[in-house]
Amino acid sequence: MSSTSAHRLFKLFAIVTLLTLLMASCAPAPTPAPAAPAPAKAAEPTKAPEPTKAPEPTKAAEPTKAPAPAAAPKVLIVASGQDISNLDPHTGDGYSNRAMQRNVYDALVRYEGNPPKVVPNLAESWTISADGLEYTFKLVKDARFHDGSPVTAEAVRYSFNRSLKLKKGGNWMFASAMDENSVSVVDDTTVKIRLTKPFAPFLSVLPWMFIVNPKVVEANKGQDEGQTWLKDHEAGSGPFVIKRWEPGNLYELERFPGYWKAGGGNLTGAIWKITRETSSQRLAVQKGDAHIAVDLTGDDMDFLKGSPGVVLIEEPEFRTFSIKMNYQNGPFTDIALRKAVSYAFDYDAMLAAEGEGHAVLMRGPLPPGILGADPNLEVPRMDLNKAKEWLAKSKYPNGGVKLSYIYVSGLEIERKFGLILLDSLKKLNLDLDVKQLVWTDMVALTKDPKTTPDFFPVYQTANYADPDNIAYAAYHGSQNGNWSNPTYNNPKTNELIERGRTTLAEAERIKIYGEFQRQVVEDAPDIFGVLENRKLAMRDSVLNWKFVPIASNAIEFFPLSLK
Amino acid sequence: MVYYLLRRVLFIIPVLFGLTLLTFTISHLVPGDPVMLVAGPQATKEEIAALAAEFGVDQPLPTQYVRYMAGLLRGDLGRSIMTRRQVADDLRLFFPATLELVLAAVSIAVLLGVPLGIFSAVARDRAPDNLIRIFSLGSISTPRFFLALLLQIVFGIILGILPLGGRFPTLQTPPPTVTGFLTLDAALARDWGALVTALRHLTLPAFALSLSMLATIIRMMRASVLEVLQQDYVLTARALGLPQPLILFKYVLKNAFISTLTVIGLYFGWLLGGSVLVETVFDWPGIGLYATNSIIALDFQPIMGVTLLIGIMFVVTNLIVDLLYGLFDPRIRYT
Amino acid sequence: MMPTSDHPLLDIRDLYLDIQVFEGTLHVLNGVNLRLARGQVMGLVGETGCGKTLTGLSVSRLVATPPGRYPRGEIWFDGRNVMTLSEAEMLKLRGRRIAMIFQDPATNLNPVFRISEQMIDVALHIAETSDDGGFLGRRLSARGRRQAARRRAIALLEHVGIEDAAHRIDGYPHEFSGGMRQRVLIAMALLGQPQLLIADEPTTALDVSVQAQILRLLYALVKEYHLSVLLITHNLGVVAQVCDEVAVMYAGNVVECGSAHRVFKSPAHPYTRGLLRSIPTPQTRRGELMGVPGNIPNLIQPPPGCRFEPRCPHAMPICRTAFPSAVALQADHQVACYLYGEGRP
Amino acid sequence: MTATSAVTSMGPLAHWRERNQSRFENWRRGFYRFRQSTLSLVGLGITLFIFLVAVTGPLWVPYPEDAAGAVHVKERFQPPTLAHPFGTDELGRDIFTLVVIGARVSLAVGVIVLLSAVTIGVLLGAIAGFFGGLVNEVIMRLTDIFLTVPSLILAIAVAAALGPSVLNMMLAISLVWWPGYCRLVQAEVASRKQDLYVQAARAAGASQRRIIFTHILPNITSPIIVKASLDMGFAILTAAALGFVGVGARPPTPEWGLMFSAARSYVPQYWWYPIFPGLALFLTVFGFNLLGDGLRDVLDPRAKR
Amino acid sequence: MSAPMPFLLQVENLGKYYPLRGGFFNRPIGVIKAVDGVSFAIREGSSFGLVGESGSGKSTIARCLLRLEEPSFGRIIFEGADLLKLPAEELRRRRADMQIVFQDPFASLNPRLTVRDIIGEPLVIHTPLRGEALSARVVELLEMVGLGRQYLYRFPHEFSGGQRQRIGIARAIALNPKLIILDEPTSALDVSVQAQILNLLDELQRRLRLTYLFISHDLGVIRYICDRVALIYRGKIVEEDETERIFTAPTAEYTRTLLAAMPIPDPDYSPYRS
Repeated sequence: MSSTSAHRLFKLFAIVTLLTLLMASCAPAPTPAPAAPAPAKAAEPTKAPEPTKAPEPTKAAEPTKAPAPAAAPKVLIVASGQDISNLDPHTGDGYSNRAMQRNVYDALVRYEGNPPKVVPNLAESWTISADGLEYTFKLVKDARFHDGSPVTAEAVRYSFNRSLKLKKGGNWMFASAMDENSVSVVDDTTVKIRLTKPFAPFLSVLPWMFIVNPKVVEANKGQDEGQTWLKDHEAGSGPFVIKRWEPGNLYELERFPGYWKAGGGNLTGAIWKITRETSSQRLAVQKGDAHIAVDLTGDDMDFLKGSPGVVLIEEPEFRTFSIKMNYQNGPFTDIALRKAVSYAFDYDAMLAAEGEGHAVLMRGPLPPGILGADPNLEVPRMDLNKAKEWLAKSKYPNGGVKLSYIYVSGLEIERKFGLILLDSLKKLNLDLDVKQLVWTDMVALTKDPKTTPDFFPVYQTANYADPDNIAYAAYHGSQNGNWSNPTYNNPKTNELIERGRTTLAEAERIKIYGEFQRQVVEDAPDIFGVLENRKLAMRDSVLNWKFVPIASNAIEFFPLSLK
Repeated sequence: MVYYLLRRVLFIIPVLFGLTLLTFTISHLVPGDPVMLVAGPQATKEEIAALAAEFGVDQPLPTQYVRYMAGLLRGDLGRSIMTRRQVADDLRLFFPATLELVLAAVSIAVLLGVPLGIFSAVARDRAPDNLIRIFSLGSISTPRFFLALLLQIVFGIILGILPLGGRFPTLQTPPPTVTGFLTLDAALARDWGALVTALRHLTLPAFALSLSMLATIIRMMRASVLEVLQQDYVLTARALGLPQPLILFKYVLKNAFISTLTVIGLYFGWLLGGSVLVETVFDWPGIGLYATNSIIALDFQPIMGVTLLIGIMFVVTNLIVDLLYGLFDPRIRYT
Repeated sequence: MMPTSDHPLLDIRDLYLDIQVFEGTLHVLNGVNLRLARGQVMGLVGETGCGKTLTGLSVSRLVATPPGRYPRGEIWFDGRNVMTLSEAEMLKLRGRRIAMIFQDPATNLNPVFRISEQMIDVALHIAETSDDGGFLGRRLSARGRRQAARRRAIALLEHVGIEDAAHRIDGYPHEFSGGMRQRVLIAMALLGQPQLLIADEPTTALDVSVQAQILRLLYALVKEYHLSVLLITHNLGVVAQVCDEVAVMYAGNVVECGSAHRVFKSPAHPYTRGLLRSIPTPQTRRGELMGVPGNIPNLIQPPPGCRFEPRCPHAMPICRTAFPSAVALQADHQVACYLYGEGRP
Repeated sequence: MTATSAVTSMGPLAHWRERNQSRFENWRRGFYRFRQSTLSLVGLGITLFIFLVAVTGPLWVPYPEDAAGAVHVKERFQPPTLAHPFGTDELGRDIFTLVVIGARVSLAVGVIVLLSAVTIGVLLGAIAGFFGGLVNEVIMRLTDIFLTVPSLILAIAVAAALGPSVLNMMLAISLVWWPGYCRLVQAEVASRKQDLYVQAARAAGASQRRIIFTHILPNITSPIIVKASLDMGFAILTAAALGFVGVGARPPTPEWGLMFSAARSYVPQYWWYPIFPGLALFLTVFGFNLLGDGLRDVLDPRAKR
Repeated sequence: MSAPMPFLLQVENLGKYYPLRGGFFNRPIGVIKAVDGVSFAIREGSSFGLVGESGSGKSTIARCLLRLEEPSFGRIIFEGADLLKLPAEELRRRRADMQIVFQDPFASLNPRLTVRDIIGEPLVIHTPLRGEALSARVVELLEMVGLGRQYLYRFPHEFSGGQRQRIGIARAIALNPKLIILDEPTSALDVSVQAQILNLLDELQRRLRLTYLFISHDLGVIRYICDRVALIYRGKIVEEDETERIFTAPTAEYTRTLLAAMPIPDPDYSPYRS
C-alpha cells in the first residue's frame, strides 16, 4: 500500500457504503439466520431477555420459537379508515367515534340479534305507559363507573340533560320529543322519562344515549361542559378504558378489571388502527396484522375469498344509497325529466360496479327488511323507450342540457356511480359534469336549492331500526337545506311521515309507510340506488362475533374472544 | 461569525412573515366552510354561528390574520377545526415521524449517492458510468407513489419480508418516547428488538422517499468530481506524486462535496414537503399525511401549521448548510 | 543513482502526441526532440498552443490517455524511458525525482485544506515511497512521522522566504498573496529533493515586481540544489535572464535550441527571429516592431512539412514536403529549418 | 467600394445562406454532439413518440368512447388480451385507450405549466437581476418565500382550494413553479450584466432595452431551455401527484395520476390496472429527462461531460 | 516639432472610493480608495500611457472615464465639457467620441452576435445606418483592421484571440471617435500577435488621427507606443512625464523598482546571473 492515510480513507468509505447498503436492503431477512431470531410476524412481540420490560408477555426462554405463548394478552386489532375525532358520547358522531364510545360507556339498552332487538343493559327492565309518553327504567344495582362510583338514576338524568343542552352528536334523534324536564329521578335506581309528544322509535334510539359519570365530567367541566376534556378522555362505566391515544394512528383500549357485568370474551384489550386505504385493510387482515377490517369494498371481499384464516361477513344493512335530484331548482323541477333520468339510469351497471353479490338494488325510498318496506313496489328500471317517452314530454325533448353531479372526494364508489350516470345520460343526449368535493362543501351547497347540484348522491345510514329514521331525515320537507334532503318537499309526504312517527300501532304504521313509499316513487325525487351489504373481514381467531345490522362496524368488543 | 448568524436570522424573519401571509391567503381562498364539518349535518344556524365564533372564522380576514400572528408569537398555531386539537400538539405528535423518515432518506441518499457519484465520475463514459446514469435518470423519473407501490408489492406482498406500512407493529408497545424517533428511542432504551422492528418499518418508505435525492446527489457528485478533477491543484497534487486514491478520497471529495452540500440542504426541505405521497402510500403517521388529510378537509389551521413548520425547517436547514460551508470551505468568511 | 553523469538528465526523442477532441484529432506534438543536461536551466519558449506545456506534462506522464495518445517517442529520464514505466513506478518518480510547479499559484493549492495538510501529505508520501524512508528514516509511529514531515515542511517554507513559517503553515492558501503562494508551491516541489524541476509559466500570473522576486528565488535554489530546470514560458525576457539554454517550440516542434546566449544573439530560425523582433525593446522605434504575420496553424489538419511554412517569409517548395531535421549550427546551437544544413537548396 | 458591390451583387437566397452559414454550422455541431449520446437520442425518440401518441391518439385508439366516459361494467377487470391490450378497469373501460388519451392531459399540463412558469420567472428574474437594488430585493424576497413553501403541499392546497380540474391544477403548479426560473434568470442576468460584452455595449451607449434584449437574454436561453426540458418531467410528475391525491384532474378525464390512484386499491390482483398508467408516466418523464440531460450536454458548457 | 496640440481630455482630481462594509448592519465602516485624486491630461493625437500593477486602480480610471462607474469626485473634461455634469442625452452623444477596447478579447464580444452585429452596434445606436449600408460600413471597418468581408457573418468563437481583438478595435473605431481607451489590449495575446496589434493601432492612429489612452502593466509596450506615461500605484499617480524621460531618468522609487524588474530579452542584461 502506497499511502496509509489513503488506504484508511478508502477502507472507511467501503465500510460506510456497505453499511448503508445493508441498511437499505434492510435488516429483515426473517429467513434462517439461526443466530438472529428476527421476528417472523409483525404482530409478534420482541424478545431479548430484558427483565425490566414489564408489559412484555413473552418470556425469552427460547428465542427461536416464534408464536406467542398461551398466556399472551388478547388484543384485538380493528383496521378502519376513519379516525376517532371525538370520544365525547354526547357530541361525537360517526361510526368510529361510536365504536369507541360503545366500549368505554354503557347505555341503558343495547341492540342484539338480527333483526336487531333492544335488550337490557344498564336498565335491567322498563315499562312504557299506554300513551307511549312515559318510560320508566329500572337500573342494575351494581353498575359502577371506572372510578368506582355507582351508576345512578341521577347520572342518567345528568347525561340526558347534558346532551339536550349541547344539541350535538346524536341529540337530534330524540330532541324533538324531549325537553330538560323530561328526565326525572325516582330513586337511585329508577329513572323516568316523559316525552313531550309520542315518538314511536324512542326505545330504538336509546342504545346511542351513553351515560357519563357526572362526578368526573363536573371535575373537568372547563368552559364548555367538559367537551374538550371528554374528546380524548372518558367518564364511562363500560368494559374498557383508554390505554394509548395516538390521533391519526391508533387508539388502544384495555379491559377494565372491575367491569360490573359478568361474562364476556377473553379480550384483554383492543386497538382501533387507522388504515386509510381499503386495500391496506384487506392486506392487513390477510397478513394477520389486523383481526377485523371494517371498510372493505366488494372487490376487496372478492380478493379475500379463499384466503386462509380469513372469515368474510357480508350482510345486508339498513344503509341506503340514492342519487337525489334538485327538486326545487334547475332542470329537475320538471318531473318528466326526473322520470326520464330514472328510466335511463343503468341500474344493473350500478349493481355490477359494487361487485357480484355485494349489494341489492333499492325498491323505493326505504331499505328492504325494515318495518313497512314494500318488496313489491313498482320502481323505475332501465328502459330507454320509457326514458325517451318521458324526455319527449319534458321541457328538453332533445336533451342538450349539462347537468352536475358532485360526489365526496375520495369516495371511489360514488365516483364510479357518477361515471355510470354520465354514460347513461349520454343516451338521452344529456351531458354530465362529474365533480368531487369535500363533504363539508357538499353540505354547504345544500343549504340553498340554487347551489344544490342537479345530482347529489347520498348514503343514509339507519341509526335506529325504524323506517322513521330514513323517512324523516331523507324525505321530510323540514329537512330541506340539509344534506339528507336538500330539496324534496311535498306536503302530502310530510304529513305521512309525521303520522308515521307519532303512531304507535305497528300495523297502522306499515300502512302509513306503504303509502309514503308510493308517494315518493310517484314524485321521483331520487334515483333509488343500492343497498350495500355490510362487508367485514375477520381472522378466524375472532370468536363469538354476531352480526347486528345496526352500525355493525362500530364493534362491541366485550363479547369477543381471541383464539 | 456571530454577526453573520444574527443577520441571517434577522433576514429569515421577513421571509417567514411572508410565508404566513401566503399560506394564510391561500387557505382562505378555500371556497368551502370548514365549520360546517364540525357542526355536523343537523346543526342549526345558531350552532354554526357559535362554532364560527369559537374558531374566530366569523371575523374579517385581516383580524383573523392579526389574531393568528399574535397566537403564533405565543407558540399557538391555532386549533384544527376538524380534530379540535391544538395544531401545535398535532405537529409535535406527527413531526418526529416525518423527520425520522426524511433523515433516514437523506442518509441513504448521501451515503449511497456520494460514493456512487465519485465512482461514476471516475468511470466516466464507460459502462458503469452509463449504467449509473440510466439508474439515476430512471429514479428521478419514477413517480414516488408508483415506486412506493412497487416496493410494497415486491417486498411486502410477494416476498413478504418487510412490513407494508406504519411505523411500528400495532400490538407492540413502542419504546418510551424520548426523541420521538422510534429508532433512536429504541436504541436509547437498549431494546434491540424494537430497533430492528423500527428499522424494518422505516426501510421501504425511506428508500422510496430517498430515490430521487439519491439520483440527484449522484449526478451532482459526478459533475463536481469531474469539475474538481480539472482543477489545477489536482494536477499539482499528481505532479508531486500523491497517489490517485488519496487525491480522490481526500482532496477531491471535500471540494466536490461542498457543491453537493447545497443540494442536500435544498432536498432536506423538499423531502419534508414531498413525503406526502410516500406517507400516504405507507400509512406513515407523519405531517405529510396530516397535511393531506387537512387539505382534503380544507382545515386551514393545520395546513398553515405544516407549511410554516416545513418553511422554518427549510430556512434553518439552509442556514445550517451555509454555516457548514464555512466548516468545509475556509475561503468563506462570515462577516 | 546509477547512470553516469555524461548522459543528459532528460532526453526527449521524437515525441509525438495526439489528442482526441470533439472536432477530430489534434496532432499537438510532432516529433519533439529535447535534451537537458544536469544542473542546467532550460527555457522552453513558444506561444499559446505550441505544445510546451504538454511536453512538460508528458515528462511526468500526466497527460490523460485517453483522450491523449502517444503514437511514437521516448522520454529518457536519468537513464530510464518513462514512456515504458508503470503508473506505480511513475508515482515513485513524481515529486521525488521530477517535481512540477504551475502557472497560477492561486489555483494550484487546494483552497480547502491547510498548507500544512497538503505539504505533510506530499512529504509523507515521498518518504514512504523511498526505499530508505527518506528523511523519515525508520521512524514508525504515525504521529512521529507526521511531526517529522511537518518540521521538514516548515524548514523548506522558511528556506523559500516565508517568514514565521511555523505559524503560517497552518494557514489556508487564500491567506497568502500570489507571490507567497508561488513560494509555497516551490517549497512543496522541493520536498522530495527532485533532480528535475519542471516550472510551467511560474511567474506569468504575477506582477513584474513579484515576478522578479520569484525568479531570483528560483535561480538561487537551482544553484543551491544543483537542480535541472525545464522552465516553460512564453516570456522571452524571463528566458534570457535566467536560462542557460533555450528551446523554441512552434506548433508541436522544437524549431531551434541551444545556449541562451547564442539563440538570443544570433537567432537562426525565421520564427525565432520573428518572435524576438515582436518584443518592443528600448531600442525599438515606433513602426519597427515586426511581429509574425498570420496565425498559428490548425492542429487537426496541420500543414504538411514544416508547420511554420505558411507564416514563413522564406518559405520554399521543400518546406511543404516534410518537417526538416535539426541541423547543428554550432556545438550548442541547433535549428530545424531548410535554410540550413544539407537541406539547403 | 468593392465590399458594397459584393454585398449587393448577391442574390437574396445566397445572401441569406451566407448570413446564416455560421448559425447552421453551430446547429449542426450541436446536433452532432447531441447525436453522440445514445441516451439523449433515446430520450428524443421517447419524447417524439409520446407527442405523436398524444396528437394522433384519438384517431386510432380502439375505444374512443371510453375516454369520454363510457362504461361497460360487465367487462370490468378483464386482464390484458388482444381486444384490451392493457386490460380493463373497474368500470370495464379499456385501459389502453385511457392511457393513450391520458398522454394528452399530461403533456398539456407540462407544456402549459412550463410556459407560464418560464414567462413569469423570466420576466421577474430579468427585472430583478437587471435593475438590482430595491426592485431586486422585493422580487427576490418574494421568490424566497415561494421557494420556502413546500411546493407539493402548496400546489395541493391551491388545487384543493380552487377545486379539482385540469385548469386549476395547471394554475396551482404554475404558481409554485415560477420561482425556480426567477432565481435562475436573476442570477444569470446579474452575472451577465458584469460581462465584458455588456460593458462594451454600455460603453457604446446602448439603451437598457437593447442591453437586456440583445445582449443579456439571448445569452441565458440555454440554461433556461435546459432547465425547462428537465422540469417538464417534474411538472408532469407533480400533476400526476395532484391527481393521485385527488385534487387534480377530475373524472372522466383520463389522467394517469388519477387512474393510478383509483387502481391502487386493486393490487396485486388486477396488477395491469396501476402498472400501465404508472409505466406511461415513467416513460414520459424518463424521456424528457434523457432529452434534458442530453440538451444540457449540448447547451450548457459548464456541464460538459 | 509643431506647436503642441490642445488637450483632448483632462482629468482633474479624479477619485473613486468604494465603501467597505462590515459589522452587524453591514454598514460602511470605511472606504477603499481605488482611485485617489488622479490628475492628468492628454493632448489630441497623442498616446498617453497609464502603467501600474494589478489593483493599482488603472482600470477603474478607464471605467470612470466611460461612466461605467460613477466617480466619487473629480472632473473629467473632454473637449472642453465636464462629462460628469452633462445631461444624459448629451453624454450619450459624446460617448460616440470616446470608445474603449478591452483586455479580454474572449469576453468582450457577445457570443450570440455575428461580427456584423458586433461591429455594427455603435452604428445602430448612434447613426441611421441600417441594412446594406450598415453591412458596407462594417466591411470597410473589417478591412481597416486587416480582416475581410468573408468574416461578416461569423460568430466570435470562430476567431483566434488576435482576430477577436481586431474585431474589438473595429467596433471601437466604427464611429470615428476622437479618443480610444485601450485597457490592456494586448496582454492576453501572444507576443507575435501583440506585435501585429500594436502595429495596427499605430497605423490606425496615424490614419484616423486618434488619441489613445493606453493602459498596461507592460513597460516595454508602453515605451513602444506612448508619448507620455503616468505610473500609478495604489490609486495615486507617482510619476508622470515624457516616455523617454521616465525610462532613462526615473525619479520615483517605484518607477525604478518596476524598471529593474522588467525582463529584457537579452542574456547580457540578467540581474540574476552574477
